[in-house]
Parts: sequence; C-alpha cells; structure tokens
Amino acid sequence: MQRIGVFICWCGSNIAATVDVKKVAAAALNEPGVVFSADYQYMCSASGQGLVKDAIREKGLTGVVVCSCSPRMHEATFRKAAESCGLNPYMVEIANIREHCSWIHKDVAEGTEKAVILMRAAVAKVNLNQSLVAGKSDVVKRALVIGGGIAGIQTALDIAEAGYEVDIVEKKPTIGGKMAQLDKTFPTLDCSACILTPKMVDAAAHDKIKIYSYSEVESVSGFVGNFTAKIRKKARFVKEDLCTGCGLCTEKCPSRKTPNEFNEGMNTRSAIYIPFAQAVPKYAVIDPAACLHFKTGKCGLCERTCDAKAVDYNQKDETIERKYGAIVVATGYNVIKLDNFGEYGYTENPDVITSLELERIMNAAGPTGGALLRPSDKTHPQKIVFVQCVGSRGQRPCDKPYCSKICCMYTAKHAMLIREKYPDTEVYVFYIDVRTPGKNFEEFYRRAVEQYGVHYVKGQVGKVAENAGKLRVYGSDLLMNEQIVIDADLVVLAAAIEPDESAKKIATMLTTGIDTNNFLTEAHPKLRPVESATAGIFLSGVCQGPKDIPETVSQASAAAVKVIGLLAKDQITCNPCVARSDELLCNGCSSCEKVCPYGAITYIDKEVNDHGKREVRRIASVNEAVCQGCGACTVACPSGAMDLKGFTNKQIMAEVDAICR
Amino acid sequence: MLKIKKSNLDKLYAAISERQILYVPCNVAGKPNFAVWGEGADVDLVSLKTVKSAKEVFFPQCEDIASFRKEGKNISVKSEHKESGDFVVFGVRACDCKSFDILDSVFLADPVDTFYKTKREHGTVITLACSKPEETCFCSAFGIDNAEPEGDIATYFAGEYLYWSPKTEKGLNLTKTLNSLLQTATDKDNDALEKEQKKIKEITGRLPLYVLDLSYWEADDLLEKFNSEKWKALSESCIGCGACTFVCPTCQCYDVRDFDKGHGVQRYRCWDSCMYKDFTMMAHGTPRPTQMQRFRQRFMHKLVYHPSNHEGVFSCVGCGRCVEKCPMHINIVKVIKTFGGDDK
Amino acid sequence: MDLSEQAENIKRISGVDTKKCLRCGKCTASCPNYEDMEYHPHQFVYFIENGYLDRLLKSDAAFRCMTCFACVERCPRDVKPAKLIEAVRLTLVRQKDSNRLKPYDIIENLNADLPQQAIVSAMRKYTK
Amino acid sequence: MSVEHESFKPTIVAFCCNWCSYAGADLAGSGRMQYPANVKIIKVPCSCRVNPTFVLRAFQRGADGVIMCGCHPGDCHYSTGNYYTRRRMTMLFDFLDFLGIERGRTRVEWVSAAEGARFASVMNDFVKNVTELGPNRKITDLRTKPEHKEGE
Amino acid sequence: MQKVAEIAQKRAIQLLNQGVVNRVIGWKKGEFGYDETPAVFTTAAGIEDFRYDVFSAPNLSKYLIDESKKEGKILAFLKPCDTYSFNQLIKEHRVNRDNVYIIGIECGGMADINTIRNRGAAGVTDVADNGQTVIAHTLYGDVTFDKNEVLLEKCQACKGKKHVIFDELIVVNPQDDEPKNRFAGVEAIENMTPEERFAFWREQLSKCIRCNACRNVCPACSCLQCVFDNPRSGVASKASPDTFEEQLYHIIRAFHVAGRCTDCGECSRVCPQDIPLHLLNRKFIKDMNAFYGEYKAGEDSETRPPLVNFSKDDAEPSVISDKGGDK
Repeated sequence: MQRIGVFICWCGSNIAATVDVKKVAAAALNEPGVVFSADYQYMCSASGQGLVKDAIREKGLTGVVVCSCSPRMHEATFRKAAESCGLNPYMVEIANIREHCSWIHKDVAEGTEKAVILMRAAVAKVNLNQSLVAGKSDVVKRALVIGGGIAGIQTALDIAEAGYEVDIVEKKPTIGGKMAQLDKTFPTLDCSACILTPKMVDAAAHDKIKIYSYSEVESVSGFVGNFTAKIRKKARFVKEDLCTGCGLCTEKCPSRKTPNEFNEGMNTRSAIYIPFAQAVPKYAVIDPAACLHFKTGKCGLCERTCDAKAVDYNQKDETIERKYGAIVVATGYNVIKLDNFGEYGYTENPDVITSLELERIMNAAGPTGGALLRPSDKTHPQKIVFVQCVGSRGQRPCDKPYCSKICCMYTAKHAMLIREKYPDTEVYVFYIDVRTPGKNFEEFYRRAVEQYGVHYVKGQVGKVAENAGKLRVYGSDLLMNEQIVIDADLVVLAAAIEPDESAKKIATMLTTGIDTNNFLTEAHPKLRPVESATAGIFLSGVCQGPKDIPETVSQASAAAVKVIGLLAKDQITCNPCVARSDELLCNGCSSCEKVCPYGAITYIDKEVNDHGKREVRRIASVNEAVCQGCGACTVACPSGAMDLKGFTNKQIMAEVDAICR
Repeated sequence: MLKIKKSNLDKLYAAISERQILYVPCNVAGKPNFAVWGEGADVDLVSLKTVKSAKEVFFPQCEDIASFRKEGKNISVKSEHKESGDFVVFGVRACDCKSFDILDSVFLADPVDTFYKTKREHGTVITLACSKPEETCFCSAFGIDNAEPEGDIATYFAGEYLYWSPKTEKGLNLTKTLNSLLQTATDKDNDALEKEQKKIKEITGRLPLYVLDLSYWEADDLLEKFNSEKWKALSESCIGCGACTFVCPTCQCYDVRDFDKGHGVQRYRCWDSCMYKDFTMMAHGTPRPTQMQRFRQRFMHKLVYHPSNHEGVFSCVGCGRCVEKCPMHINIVKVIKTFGGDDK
Repeated sequence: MDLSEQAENIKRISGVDTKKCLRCGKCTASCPNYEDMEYHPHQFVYFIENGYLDRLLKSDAAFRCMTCFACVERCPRDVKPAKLIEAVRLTLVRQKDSNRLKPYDIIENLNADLPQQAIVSAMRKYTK
Repeated sequence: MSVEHESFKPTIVAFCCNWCSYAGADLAGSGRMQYPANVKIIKVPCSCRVNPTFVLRAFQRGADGVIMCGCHPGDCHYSTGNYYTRRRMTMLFDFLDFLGIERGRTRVEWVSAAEGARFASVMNDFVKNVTELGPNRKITDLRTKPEHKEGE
Repeated sequence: MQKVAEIAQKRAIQLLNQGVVNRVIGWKKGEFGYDETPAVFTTAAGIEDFRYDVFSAPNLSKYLIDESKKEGKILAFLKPCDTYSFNQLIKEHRVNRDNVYIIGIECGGMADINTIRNRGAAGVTDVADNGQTVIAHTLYGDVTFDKNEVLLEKCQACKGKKHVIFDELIVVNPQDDEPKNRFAGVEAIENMTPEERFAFWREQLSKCIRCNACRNVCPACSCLQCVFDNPRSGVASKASPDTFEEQLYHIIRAFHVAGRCTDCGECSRVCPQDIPLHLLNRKFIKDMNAFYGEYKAGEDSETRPPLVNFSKDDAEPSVISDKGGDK
C-alpha cells in the first residue's frame, strides 16, 4: 500500500476562486492510500515545494499527488523536488485543477466537485505507480554525416567546431555536391565556388573531420548515442596517401570519351580523373568502366606517369566499421529525369537543356569556358525560352506533386545574368506562378523584369519542336488569352528536383520515416524540423524537402546544434516511460513489432521459466533506449503482454474507474 | 393421479406464479433454458434438454455471497445470504432431478452450503417424464428411470393431458393450491399413461448408449486408472473450454471472486471449470499444468473420486448434455468405453 | 436545367474536376487547332468552373476541338480538358436534338492539314 | 426532451494525448473558455495508447460518453500513432454501433495544441449530444451504480 | 466424399510408412456418425478409425500450434478454410511450418447436426451422406434433408474452395469456387434500428455461459494466456454476473481477432447456446474491407493485417455517423 500525500495549490486565486481547496484536501484523506493532505497558496514556490519535501520526509510518503496547474507547467518541478528528498520522481502525479478545472468553470460547487474527481483519479493512478528508473546509455562522441554537399559540410563544420569528431561519408569522389556545380547564387549573384570551396577546404583541414569520399554507408545498427555504421570505401585504384592531386595522369590518360558528370555530360573526361579542379579531397580516381587497363589489360600509362606511385590497379573495396552517437542525413537531391516529358523534346534536342546544364555552360570552368553557346552548334543563342515547373506541381506519373521551390529564383538569376552579359539576347520565361518568398527575392525577380527586360509570360509551354534549326515553342499567354509561338535558339527547362535515390535506402536503414515523395520525414513539421522521428537521427538539407542554399545552411546548422546537444552528454537519460514486454505472456505474434514507429521492438528466442516449465520461446524485446513510449504496441498486443511503464493498463483503468465512480 | 389439459398449462403457470416464482424451460433467442415464467414466456416442454441443466435454479452460475462497503476509510462487511422465498421448478427431467441428490451430497454435507440449502428447502421440484429420449441419453446406466421421474411432483405427457402425481409433502402442498385447475385422472387416463410409459421404456431400450458398462469404474484401483496411458490420447483433442462443465447437472465447482464496484466490493461465486488453465490456481501456479491432467481430473472426479467419497455414487446422471455440446465430441461416454469397453 | 446545373452535369459526365486546374495554360499552348477555336481549352475549364458556361454554349468552339487529346496528355494536373469539351459538345447536341455535322458537309470542311485520325473520329462522333 | 434530461449531467471521459490535445485543453483553460465540468480528461502519451478496453471500462463504470482526442493525422508526436488510433477507433465505434450502442456516445476528434477554442467547442458539442442521448443504460455495469447497494 | 476419405487414408498410411511424417492429425469416428473428433494417429493401424465426411468440421489448424513444436513431422489434413487459419498462424509465428506436411483436402461443405436436430430429427443415431441429400437415421425413423439446407453456417457462407497453403492436394471433385456473400447476415443487422440491434444482441449474448469454447477453438485466439484469464489484466472474469461482462468479453475478443480472424466460423459452430458469434467477427471484416481495402486474413502469410497498418488518407472515424442513422 502506498503512503500518498496530496497537495492542493491555490495558485493565488487562480484555483482557489473556483475550487474549495480545503474541501479537496479533506476529501483526499478519504482516498485509499492517502495519509496526508495540505493546501498552500503557491505550491510551486520554494516554500510550497518545501511543504512537499517536508511531508515526504516526515510522513514517509511513497507517492505524491499535486493538484495544481497543468503537468506541462510544473510536473518537472515537483518531480525534481521529490527526487531531491529521495522519492522516485515517477511517484509524483499532477492533477490539473487549473487549466482543466478552475479556469473553465465559474461555479464553486461544480469546480470543487470536479477537482475532487481529478484528485481521485491522480491518487488512483499513484496507488499503482512504481518507481521508474530512467535507463542511461553512453554516448559515443562522434557524429556521422551522410552526404557531403553544402548541407553535410556545414553540419560537419559546426559539429567539429564544437569539438566533436565528425565523419562525412560522400558517395562521389569529392565533396561539394550540387552547390559545387552552380555558377552564381541568388539573390546576391556571388560566385558559388567562391563561397563553397573555402568551406570544403575547411572541412578537409579540420582535425575533427574525417571525410570518407567515394564511400557509402552500408548498414547502421544500434540506437541513439550508440550507432554502429558499416562504411564501404569504394576502390579508387589510387592510393589516397600517395596521390598528390597533380593531375598529370588525367592529362596522359588515352581514354577520354567518358561523359563528364561534373559538367552534366556536356563534355568528356578521362578514365582516370579528378572531378574538378577544387575537388576535396583532391585525389585521382580511376573509372574502371572506361579504363583501358581494366578493359584490355594493356595501357598502364597512368601508373607509369605517376611519380608518387599512387596508382594501384589491385585496390579493393574496403569496409570499415565506426561507432557514432548521432547521424545526420544530408543526402541531397537530383534533377528528375526528363525522359517522359516528350513535349519538351529534351531527349531529342541538344538545345533543350536543364537549368543545371545551363549553370555549367555559364560557368567559367564549364564545357564552354563560360561562354553562352548552345550545345548543338556552339553558336550564341539569340532567343532563349525558360520553362518553369517542368515536372513540379503535377499529377501525372512522371510529375512531382510538390513545388520544387528553387526554380523561380534561379530562373530569374539565369535570365538576369544572360541579359546582363548578352543584352542582345531575348529571354522569355513561361511561368505559372512566380514564387519569391525570401529575403530580397521579390526585389530580385522584379529587377529581372524591370531592369533587365526579361519577358515573363504567364502560361505554360505545351510543345517544343525542332523547326529549321530553331526550336519552335508553343506556349500560352493567359493574360493575352493567346497561344504564342516563339522560334527560340535555346530552351531551358526548370526541372523538378527529387531526393537522391539513396534516401529511401538510408531511411529504411535508419528506421526513420519517409514520405510518398521519398523525402525524409521530420519528427514534427513545426517544432522539430531537423530531427527525424528516430532518436539520434537528424536531417539536413534537401533530403527533408526542397530548399535553397540559405535555408539548407540554416537547417544544417540547426541539425548540428541538435547533434552537439546530444554529444555534449556523457550519457543519455532515457525516458523511463517505455514499453515493457511480459515474457511469460508474449506469444511472439509480431503485432507490436509491426506498429512500432522506431523499430524498438525486436523478437528474440529466449528460454523462459513459466512456472517451472522451461522452454525457448520467441518473445518481443523492447530496446528501452530506442522506445519513445507512444504505446501503439500495447494496443496491438492482444495478450496484454506489452504494457507501457508510467501509463500501464491498470493505471489508466484506475483513473477511468476513479472518474466514473 | 391428477391431470390437466395441455391447453390449460398457461393457466397452471399463472396460478403457480401468483404465489411463488416459477422456473420453467423457456426459449430465449432460440435456445431452451430454465427461466422465470412470466406472461408471454415461450415455454418449451418439448425440447428434451435445456442447454444449462436445472441445477442453475439451486446453484446459479453467479451468486453474490458478501459485500464490502467503503465509507471514507472504513470498510464494513455484509453477508449476502438471505432466506430464499418459495419457488417452483417445473419441467425437470429425471436425470436433472437425480443430479440434485448428487449436489446435495456435496453442498448439504458438512460444512453446509447455506446458499444452496435455503434454495433446496424452498424449492418444489416438478419433474417431467421424457416422452422422446434421444441418442445422447444414458441415464439408464445410472439406474434412472426416465419414464418415472422422482421429485416433489412427477408429471407425464400423454395424449391431450399432462398427468400430475404429487410425491412428497411439498408436492402435495403445492397441489392443494392448484386444485381448481387439476382434475382427477380416470382409469382410462391411467391406461393411457401406462401405455406412454411403456413406449418410453421401449425407446429407451433401443438407445445406442443403453448398455454402458460401468463395472471397470467400480473396481478400487485408483492409481492404476490415474496413471493410465489412455488419458493422453483421450484428451488430445480437448480444447479446454468449459462447455461440458457448464452444461453438466452435477458439476459443482465454483470460484469466489471479488468485483470492485468503485464504492465497494462485491464478493460473488461463479461456476468454475476444471478444464480451465486457472482452475484452483495457486501462488505457485496451477496444480494441473497440462490439459491431459485437467481432463483426467474431470473424469476421475466423476467416476472415481466422487463415488469413493459418496458410497459408490457416480457423479454423472447420463443426461448426455456433454455428449451433445462438446465442440470436439469428446465426452464421458468415450472415457467410460475406452477404459471399460472393447479397448480394454 | 439552369446553367449552373448544366455546368455540374458537364463536370459529372466528363468526370473532370475543374478545381484541380493549376491555370498554367499548357493545354492551350498544346492545342493544334488553337486558331480555329473561339474559346481555348483552358477557357473551357475556367468558364465551367466559374459560371461562364453560356459563352461556351453560344460558341461553336466545342465543335472545333479535334479531340486530339494533346491537352489531356500534357496537362500536368490530369484535368482532361478534352473530356470537358466533349461533355459541352454532348450537352449542345442533346439540347438541340440535332447533329452538328452533316455527312455531306464534311467534304467542304476537309482540310489537308487535318490528321486523318481526327477526321475519322470526328465522323464517328458528330454524325450519330 | 424529458425532465430527466434537463437535470441529467452526463459523465464524460476524454482521453487526450499529451502532445496535442492535452495541450489544447490547457490552452482552452488559459483562454478561460468554458465547457461543462462533466468532462474529465485522462492524459495518455499518444492517442494510440488508448486500448478499446479503456473505452469499455469507462462505459462499464458509468461514463455516458467517451471522447478520444489526438494530434491531427500527420502531426503525431510519434509520427504514426494517431493513424493507428484512427483505424482502431473507427473499427471499435462502428462495432459498438453494430451492437446497438448509440453512436453519439463515442467520438474521435483531432485537436492540436493550438486549438484551445476548438477543444472547448468540441467538448460543448459532445456534452450537448450525450446529454440529449440521456444516461447510458445499454453498455454499463449495474453493479457499479451508486444505487447498487449490498443485498439488492 | 467417401473416395476422398479413402485416398486420404491411403496417403496417410503411405507417408507414415515412408517415414515422411511420424504422426497424422485428422478426424476420428465418434459414437453416432456425426461426432467426429480430431485425433492424432501414430500408427498405420490406428488410421483405420480415420473419418472424413460431412461432419469433419473441426478446424485442425489450431492443434498444430502445439503439434508442430513436437519432435518430427506431422501430416495434417486441412480443408480450404482451415488453410487460411494455418497461414495466419504462420504469419504470427505460432506454428513451425517445417514440421507440418499439409494435405489440402477437398471440402464440399460440412453439415450441422444442430440444424438437423432443429429441423425435426430428434434422436439421430447415424447420418448418411448421399451427395445432394443427407439422411438422418433416428430413433424415430429416417429423415432426409437437402444437404445445402443443413450446412454449417460457415459453409453456407463459404469463402472459397481454394487451399491457400499445402504440400499436396487431394481434390477428386473440383468444387465450385464461387465465394458466397458472407455479409448478408451482418447487413441484416446493420439495417435494423439501433434499438433492434441492441435488443438482438442483448438477447443473444444473454445466453452466453462463458464456457470459452469460442475462444478456445479460435485459431486466432492463440495467446498463451488470455486477458480474460489473467488476474493481472484487470478484466479477468469467469462468468458474467452482469450483462456488461458478456458485452465486454465478446467485444474485446472480436477486437483482438479483428484483422486476424480468417472467418473459419468455428466460434459459431461450437457455441453451446448457438450465439451467432461469427457475425461479430464478420462485422469487423466487412468494415475493414470497406474502409481499408479487401483483406482476407490468412490468404498469405506476409501481408500486414489492417489494424497494424495504416494509410495517411484513411477514412476519419466520423464516417460512422456519416453513414446515416442516429447520432
């Protein structure tokens, strides 16, 4: 039997005006287990808490009920107070007689009656409370960042700056991601590389950051504070410790026909290559699919050329295992494939390009050295048509239902840059809506229209067809209510962006949520935007949803803060109100496992002793560090083997009983 | 011997009900069970067997025995025992009537079950001869005459009439109150009745279970029976439900349970079944952890333990309800035959 | 049936949810018979959605649609303007209880640029 | 409505999830939004913690109405909890209807932490409906009634 | 049917003799020709008593929970509906598939002795199956019935003649696989007024004697300890001193098996009071089909049951009141 103390707070007149606190205190003494009751003006004050503490010590209380404001306000306060004098904090329950009673009722009799009932329910619950001890688990003081784009780099830098180790795993040979491919950034028009590459160098140089480029995460196990990841380092065929990144090999390489990924395939690279001049880490890598040595066994020119003796044709993939306390997913995005958009003729016409391709064309390090030349005949285009919302906001199978968010702004940027550099060029932008919610965004767009004379046409393009060396663009001008036809030299498609294909695999690996568009789901859309629903897994950048660079960077830093907050702890205190499986009742049906959003339940074969009968049974086992205590499993379990500590079936039923009594 | 026209039975029920409660087999949702008679009740004296036996009238499935009342922090206890009012149970078959003797031997032996006793004292049993015995009946094996049932009053259907024969003082007292409805039977009636009884006997003689050799069970070799290998195969298909025990007229085990009403506690007893895993559950667990052990308990009790404690009387009246109701068709007949029959 | 009921009816028989329209105009941009039509596919959607059905019913635009389905094919929101136009056409045909196209008029209307398929489907549709 | 209904004050049990609805109820309180005192809230971590047994238990013990409140679908603190609630309670409540228990005695509402006013109006509406239905006689345990005294 | 039984018997002996299995679970003859009992046969000689006819209704799947954990392989004869139960048990990891050799056995529908009795045949001492008709030999003469009229409820609402899991099949006369409308009974109750529905169920459930036969026979009720037997669950009870307890027991049981119930109909078959319990389970099946898409528990051993699954655009619980009727 418990020895329960009931403490009724007046909250000044907030409670006392509508609830006869003395009456509640007197009624409490009639409840089973209650040995003491008291009322006080401000129970949360130091002296109010003192009252509670004294009673715990003097009356030997084993449970405490505080009838006061919402537990969301002061549950923690009173639990702490109880703990300070040796009572398990989970033996304290709050009856909310302010927000749920005194504030919403005017009649004192009514308010008092309800307060008594709420008190009773809390007492009934405490009678069944058990001391709960929060589990603790050690935190590995190292974070893993999956993806080395601007999101991953920023997160890693921020974590490293706080003094924790970070590993970046990037599947490409260099970090930098999409931002490295961009020419200029909106709305400031500063050079993308100029702001990104210093960060890349910082990351590489940071003693707390380790970059695993050309590597992929194969599997992750464990839980918050204690993950184990297997990372596969793909064979580069170049020894990283020896390669100086001089690039001589890439010049000598006789196989030069491979489309250059970095330039979106608009020019070619050698079989041994360095993705771009500012690559980090700057090591050459051999593409075995293109390399003559791998194809024919001959050649070996690079090996001979390399003074550092870095080339190693026999290198194998290597898998390493590392422990982490936290994981940040920053897998980024890709431009969607345009194979199914026949109307724009992207696959047939070299002069129909994506915006990302245009970025490369405009870039000084790009395939044309920065000159705006159309791909087919390398002439300067006189008329350029930009098409917005290609594959975004649609409902066809090839479309994405969401807005890709960045296209309006980068198209304005492109249009503006072209008009500035080549004032003789006519630029048309077909748009459905122009969306510019961002600092200085609308001003930027207006400048494109007003200052640079870009023709914005409200309407969509229906068809692009090759016509006498030009591209005939059929579009509609809805404001004119006309179909217009433009013979353009170049058509630029603002193709939708989608999460990188690795996101889905990684989400499954990390048991974190993913939405129908394969964007990873945040724990709460408003309040926990950079956390995933799985503890210890954080989201950074476009893997969570379309974002521009400033948003990505701020989210990256936010994710870093969450990671730092986690890694700063030596141990994590787990929520003790977690599910618990009664191994004698569990029949191994797996229903609970199916509803657990965190993958906290696993099934194990265990020998149990059922009243002397020993047998191996398949039973559910809850990882308390992973369980967040939602209770979904408890209802899925037909045998009642699964219960939730702190909110057990019997406790809740006791509350129900007390209320309905 | 008295008689009443079948078509006047409703009047008879009403007349009995005027003075005391009348239990009679009634159809509710398509199933006959003993129920308190009231105007418009669907009385069913045709169906041979009620689902639950007549024992329910004296030993209800649930019965309050005490209550605890909470006032502040004080608890007061009150017995729920009260004297029963007079009542009549009508339409009891010979086998069910015999089962009362078996229940008596348990409940009325020291210590006396006062709840049961008061009902037995105040209850008048009107039996009814079985006009149409069925294949599952084997009352004859226990020396029960289904054509000539016992009870305070025995009744018989023949032709247009129900014949009425008071057998005890209780029976005579009740009969007196019904004089206006009952006529005296003539010689012709007696002939008709005799003919009817003869017919019943003839059919009974043809029942497939008419001959059931119980001699094996009379032998005093408890341990041999207990340790027999045959239990395993017999019990294999038992699903451990309590259908047999709850329809059985002689099963008398009950559990005492408490129900928290919120403002007090109700202590009640309710039928229990030795087929259940938690039967006689104790702190260390159940004494009979396997279904075979529980199965064996039931039949050892009926055929060995009870007779050895009660002058050789088996705790079975051959009503055949278990034969009919077992979902898997396992029953006492199979047990009797397996041990004492051809398989031996 | 008043106009709004008629508009509802057109939506019902066509199965088109005009509210899904994004107002991008891609249907009209795609329309190969744009020149010939007084009202264009996007206007069909817009007019029916917003209560200007009378204009469509007074016009012969519905009969100018070649039902090539380019608009249906291209529409990013799967609105299916051609189905809506078809429903308007049906409404008109039923209303007037007469065929819009007489077989002997077809020759006259034949246009060398018209795709063969469109002629055949027009025959099938409008001469019933 | 009969006289009985006018004086009848139903007992209502409201299960509220800690993250949205309980906070919504707090907000209703902070905003001094009135709703009947008959509503008694039980806090659960998530609406998916509510076992059908609890709902039946409430009716057994004399509740006249049971309402479940959770985060709006998609906003669950535990990401998926209320999706399960939605299925379970749809099934349970339709089943109770199948047994002839009045539909109006059960309800599921999604109330976010910001919807204090909605919480109050939902409760007002629910209490009104249950009051109109009158006392719960169909799915309750007579033994728990105050009038069920010893020996009766 | 007789031919099927003969083949089955021969095959069982063969498999025993070949050592493929060391036990056989099937049905054994009873006292009256209508009371077949599930039985485990261990010897070829014992299989003499094997019976398979219109009274081989008991679903053997649940026995396999225990049997499949024993040493050696067991041969099980499963009727089409029994195979659903078995699949569902695989899904719930309750049986060891590797230890069971399944012969899917043809089923033309099982007869119900209670219906035969209710239709006026008292004192049935034997029953003969003549294909289209069954003849009840009784103490009071023979009574002939059209077989379709005396089928068990579960067979009248047969969900199909396809075996969903088996190692081999014994099907001599392929049966019409036209699934019947299982939901007519549920619909009839849905169409009642709430008061009628309530009265119907109150009367039906008032008969319940809590013998637990429905639960114990149910292949979905495979908990090691039922909440109603567990004193620590807070809802344990043995009998129903109040009508509420009857409701609670049957509601919770139906809810616990919802999405897992294969509609094998055993609950209704075994109820000594003939409570139409299948209607409770079928109501859930019907609702789940309507709200969450067609789902047949036990059709395979992988798909997630509807109640441990969800979709983001599921119907809101308000659909119940939107369906019409009172609020």
